[in-house]
Amino acid sequence: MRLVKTVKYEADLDATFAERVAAQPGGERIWDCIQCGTCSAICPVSLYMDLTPRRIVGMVRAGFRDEVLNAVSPWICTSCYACTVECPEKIRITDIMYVIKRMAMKESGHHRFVVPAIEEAFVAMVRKNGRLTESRMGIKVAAKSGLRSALGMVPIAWKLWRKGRLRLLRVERMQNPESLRGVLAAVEDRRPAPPRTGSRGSPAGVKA
Amino acid sequence: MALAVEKSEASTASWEPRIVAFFCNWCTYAAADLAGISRVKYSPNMRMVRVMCSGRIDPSFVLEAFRSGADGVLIGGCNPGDCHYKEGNYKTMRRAMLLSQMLQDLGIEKERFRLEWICASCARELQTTVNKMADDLRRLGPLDWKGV
Amino acid sequence: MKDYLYFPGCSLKGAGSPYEKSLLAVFRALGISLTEIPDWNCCGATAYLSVDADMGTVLAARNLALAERADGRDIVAPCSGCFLALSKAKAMIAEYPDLRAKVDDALGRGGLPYEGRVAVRHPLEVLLKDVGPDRLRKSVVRPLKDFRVAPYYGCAILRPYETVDSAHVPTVLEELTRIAGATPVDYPHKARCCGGMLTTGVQSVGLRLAEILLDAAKSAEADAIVTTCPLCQYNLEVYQDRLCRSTRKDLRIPVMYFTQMLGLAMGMDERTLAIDQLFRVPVLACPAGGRA
Amino acid sequence: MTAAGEAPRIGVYVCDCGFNILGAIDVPEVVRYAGGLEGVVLAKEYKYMCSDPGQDLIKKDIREQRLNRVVVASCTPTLHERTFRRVVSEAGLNPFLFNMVNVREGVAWVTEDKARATEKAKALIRAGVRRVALQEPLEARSEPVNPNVLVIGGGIAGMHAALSLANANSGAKVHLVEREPSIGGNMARFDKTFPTLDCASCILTPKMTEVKIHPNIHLHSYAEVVSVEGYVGNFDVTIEHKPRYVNEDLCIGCLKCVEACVYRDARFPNAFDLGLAKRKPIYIPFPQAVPTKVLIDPMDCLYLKLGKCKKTCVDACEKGAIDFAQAAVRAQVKVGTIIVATGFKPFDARRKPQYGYGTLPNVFTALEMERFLSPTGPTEGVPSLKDGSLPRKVGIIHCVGSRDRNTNEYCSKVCCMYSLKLAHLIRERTGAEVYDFYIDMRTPGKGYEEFHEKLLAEGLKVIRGRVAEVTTSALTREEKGHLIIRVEDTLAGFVRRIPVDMVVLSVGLEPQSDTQQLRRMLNLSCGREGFLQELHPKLAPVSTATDGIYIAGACQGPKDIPETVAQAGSAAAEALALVHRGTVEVQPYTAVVDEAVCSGCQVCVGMCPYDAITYDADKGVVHVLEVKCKGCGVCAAACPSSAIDQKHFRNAFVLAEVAGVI
Repeated sequence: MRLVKTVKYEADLDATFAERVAAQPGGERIWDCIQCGTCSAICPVSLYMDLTPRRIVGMVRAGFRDEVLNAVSPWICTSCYACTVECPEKIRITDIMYVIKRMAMKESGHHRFVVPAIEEAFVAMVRKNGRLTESRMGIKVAAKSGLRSALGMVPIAWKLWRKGRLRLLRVERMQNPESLRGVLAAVEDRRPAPPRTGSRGSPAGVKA
Repeated sequence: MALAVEKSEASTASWEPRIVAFFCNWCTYAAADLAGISRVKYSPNMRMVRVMCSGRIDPSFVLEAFRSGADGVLIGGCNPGDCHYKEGNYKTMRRAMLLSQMLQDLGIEKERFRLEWICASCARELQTTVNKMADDLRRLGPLDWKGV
Repeated sequence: MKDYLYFPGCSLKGAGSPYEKSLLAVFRALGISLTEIPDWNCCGATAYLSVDADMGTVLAARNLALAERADGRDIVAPCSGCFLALSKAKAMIAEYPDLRAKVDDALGRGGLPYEGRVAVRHPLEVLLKDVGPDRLRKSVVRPLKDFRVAPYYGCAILRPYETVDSAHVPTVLEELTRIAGATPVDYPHKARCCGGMLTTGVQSVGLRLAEILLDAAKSAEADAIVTTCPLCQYNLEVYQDRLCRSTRKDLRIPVMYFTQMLGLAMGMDERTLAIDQLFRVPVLACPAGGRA
Repeated sequence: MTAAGEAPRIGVYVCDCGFNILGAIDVPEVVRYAGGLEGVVLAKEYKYMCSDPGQDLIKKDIREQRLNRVVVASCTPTLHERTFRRVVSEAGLNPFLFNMVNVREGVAWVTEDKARATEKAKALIRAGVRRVALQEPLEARSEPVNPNVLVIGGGIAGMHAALSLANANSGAKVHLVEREPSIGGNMARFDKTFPTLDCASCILTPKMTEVKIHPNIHLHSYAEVVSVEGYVGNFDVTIEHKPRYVNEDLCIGCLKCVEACVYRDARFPNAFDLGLAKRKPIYIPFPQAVPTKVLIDPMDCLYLKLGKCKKTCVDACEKGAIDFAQAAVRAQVKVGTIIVATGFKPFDARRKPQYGYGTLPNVFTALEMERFLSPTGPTEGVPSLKDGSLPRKVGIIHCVGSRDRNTNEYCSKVCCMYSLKLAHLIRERTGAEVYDFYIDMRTPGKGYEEFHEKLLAEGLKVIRGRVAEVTTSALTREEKGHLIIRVEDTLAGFVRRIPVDMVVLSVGLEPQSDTQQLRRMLNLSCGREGFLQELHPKLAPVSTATDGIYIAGACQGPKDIPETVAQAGSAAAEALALVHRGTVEVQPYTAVVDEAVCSGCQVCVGMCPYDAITYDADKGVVHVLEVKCKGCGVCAAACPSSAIDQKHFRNAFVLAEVAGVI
């Protein structure tokens, strides 16, 4: 059998990681965590996570940057806020998941995974039209999500179309998306490196 | 002599507001003690003067404080109904209202004179009150008032 | 009657169109006018926060600012996703001064001042708090007798802000159901996530959550699930056939919007309420309704 | 004795307080500065001024350097003013020619920046020096102490305090007031006590009886303190006795009346059993109740409610003790000291709906479980499910309403231990498998950790994780029909769903709901979490800011029986010390009138809350009755001609201090 070494040397940890997370809105309270596991237990999807929310917070505090940024957990988070409401220390775990997602997108090669791709496709479309067109989003997503699941969507798309809930030709658009683009550009001007966007689409087009 | 030296030292340093605080022995002074015991840090601009009851505070104390160079005066007493001497703080309340009006007539902004009910376990409240007042005064700048 | 600004959001222009149709119909009938916010943009949803928090917030804030400019009336945001995105932006801007600065700066460019004056409301609140149970009861001409309803709240209108109702023991949907003359059934998970966020990305997980919910509603012998969110409605409705096959359980149950339920009770026909656009049309005991 | 007249020779002593002050303030610099202040003949620094060498240093200087004024800059006066006043008087100086400057709580501990702290310390000392230069000798007054003691609350704390006081035979009479019909408090509800598992009633019942029969204790049961006036040494207390509708002096507790009641069977929830057991309208709370006197609940009794009933109870009572005409009566008692032992209130589990208390069957609170486990309880010691069967699996959830910013942030301290106790008893009585869900297992205390290990050895299943919810929604076959506990097993790192038959919620301890009224009545203060505040967390744990009033037990904060009893003992000792001394020293901060200046306008007369000021018509001036004056100084502030001044807080003194701090 293969033996796995589970020691972690201080040199392998990122001492600044916790501060960086704590510095983001919603991240402040990580220091209050008492590792009680309420977040993990109330989470509807924690049983599918590689690191439970409690471990995420614990590992963020300890500086396990690589493990956390490469974890699947944040991408499984449905942002239902159950953890945030239940946490006895009022830690905004959902917000922390967002912080980690953003860092992962910038700092880790997480794009093997489909969810971030969908998120970016979404963002790209909104930047372009100011609004989301579900049909188009759906096609992008389907294209990315592999043939099987794409085929799986066909009957549903067909039914939606028959029910008049899927209008393939119509594109949702603001009267002048430029006004929005200007505003978003202004945000970028305020900071050195613009965030990476660009579409790597995949499954069904429903906005959350 | 020594005193004069001290003054000049203070004035040459970057300006900091001076707050004279009259605290009643039972609630607000106790809150200050609690702040100490629980290491609740607050702006050192505030200097405490202890009296047994906020009701002891003669308006002339406040005027004298301003005249001799205070930029702000803070009075701390027990919450209404909690006075150690039955109703001393109600008398303080009435006096403070008149005094505050009078001070404004004399051209002293109302932010410079505050009456706060701070209970014996209200260390945090004390901290926020003092820090806020210090900030307000920094914004208002020095008070140069020669008295009536 | 009080008037409101209206933020439809993208979903209600797409698969969620039955929600918009029924909402507008019901509000019209109650004499409430909804004015669409001029040139509104996507609320940013959860996706934007995952990519770029500042932009996500600015995106939502732009709509709030537009509303202020329009006349500062309350915004009605029917889509749970939009409701939360807008509420959250408002809360975060109020809490974090530097975020506020970014927003002011960005919107300032477009000559859009933001003050944080407007309230973000969910139609449920408007119906039960502003219109009030009494007026609603009066408007009910066809009580949905013997119609068993499984109220489903979803997440966003309860958590994290609890503005619409208590996160632990919500009751507004039950109240509305009773007002409509129908019977709310009690079942677990009525405020548990439906998995809709995941049926796109991690389908297996999303479908499992949907399955648990449908199962619970079915075993509570509900005739329909009543939802408040286009994503939940979509997620609970469109995958039913697939789930029946994969789980060998009968999970077929109509999933409708609370506005459609109320509309029916108010005697509107199924076309007006776009009930014919649902995959499964609820079967009402009371004949007057007819069926699509 | 130093006359106030002569030129001040002031000694200033700055205390390092180890590193407490030294670390935050440049003490040598402060000393140097103080040395240069007007009237100061010497300024010294010392490690610990309150220590014997520190005290001797002051005495020596007073004698050798002929100091006539002393300033000590150290901690807060509430801590050591008394100490240093004693020191200077031992050196022949009037204690009121001493002034204490607070540079620890007032500066060192609350200031970030050392330079600014030093500057502030200088200013405070400057003010202190200017003030002390003006201070004048005073004689402390003393007032007699009424030997009687009032104890509020008849739980284990109140009973123990009352007995300690009574056994001293100091001539003190103890008035023990209990609002419930019986004394005993919550402890009377318990079956066993941790860690020794000795039977609660075996150790409690004798104490209860002793309280009842003790010649020095006057027990006021089913009564409440409605008002307290006065000051240390002589409080006037009003006690209201609620009507039992049964004459306590006649009733012998034979319970014939209860049998005879027209209600054949008990159908009203019994408060003592938390409503789990039923009683009749006429009842005693529990068999060992003290006093063993029946009472009638006017809400349930037909006659008291509707005015018509066969009144079979009256016929059944040979003593003719039943008295429907009884009404609330008020009694006045005079005491010199008061001990508050009002205990706690268990957290209301309904505030955590996710645990299903009140909505799901077979979810109980720990206190309810105590009753189930009690041989005299509703299930005679064997906890059973609603359907009467025995539970096979029981889950005990720790920290319900504790360590939770949504309810109470603090740790309730006793829950871990009582949960372990309950676990042991439940396994013993039902043979059920018991799971304990905890965040941290807190078992500090003599024999506590040993008890914890004993439970582990017995096979208790412990899971480290805070339970998220208790639900009935089953996902697997074995979950069907059970309560499912959702928790993360944080040690395994897995989320688990554990089906059980019964859930016990280890609810935390909260302040009694009427603590605020009590606080007001007695002029006490409460901590942030609402428990009564002690004078000092370490050095005066049972004293309060109000002299002569002491606190004991859970009213001061969550604590277990041993700690409660220990506190009760020390509160009793504190009270006895006052009783024994017989007098209390009262600060002579009274008001004085300068008759030459007094215009006789009598503004002050109306101001005084103690009617201590009278108008002398023929002289046209006011007089202050020193004995009545409590020294608040309100009159001095009010006097338009500043004819009234307050001793030790004279206008001149305060103004000198003001000029000094600036």
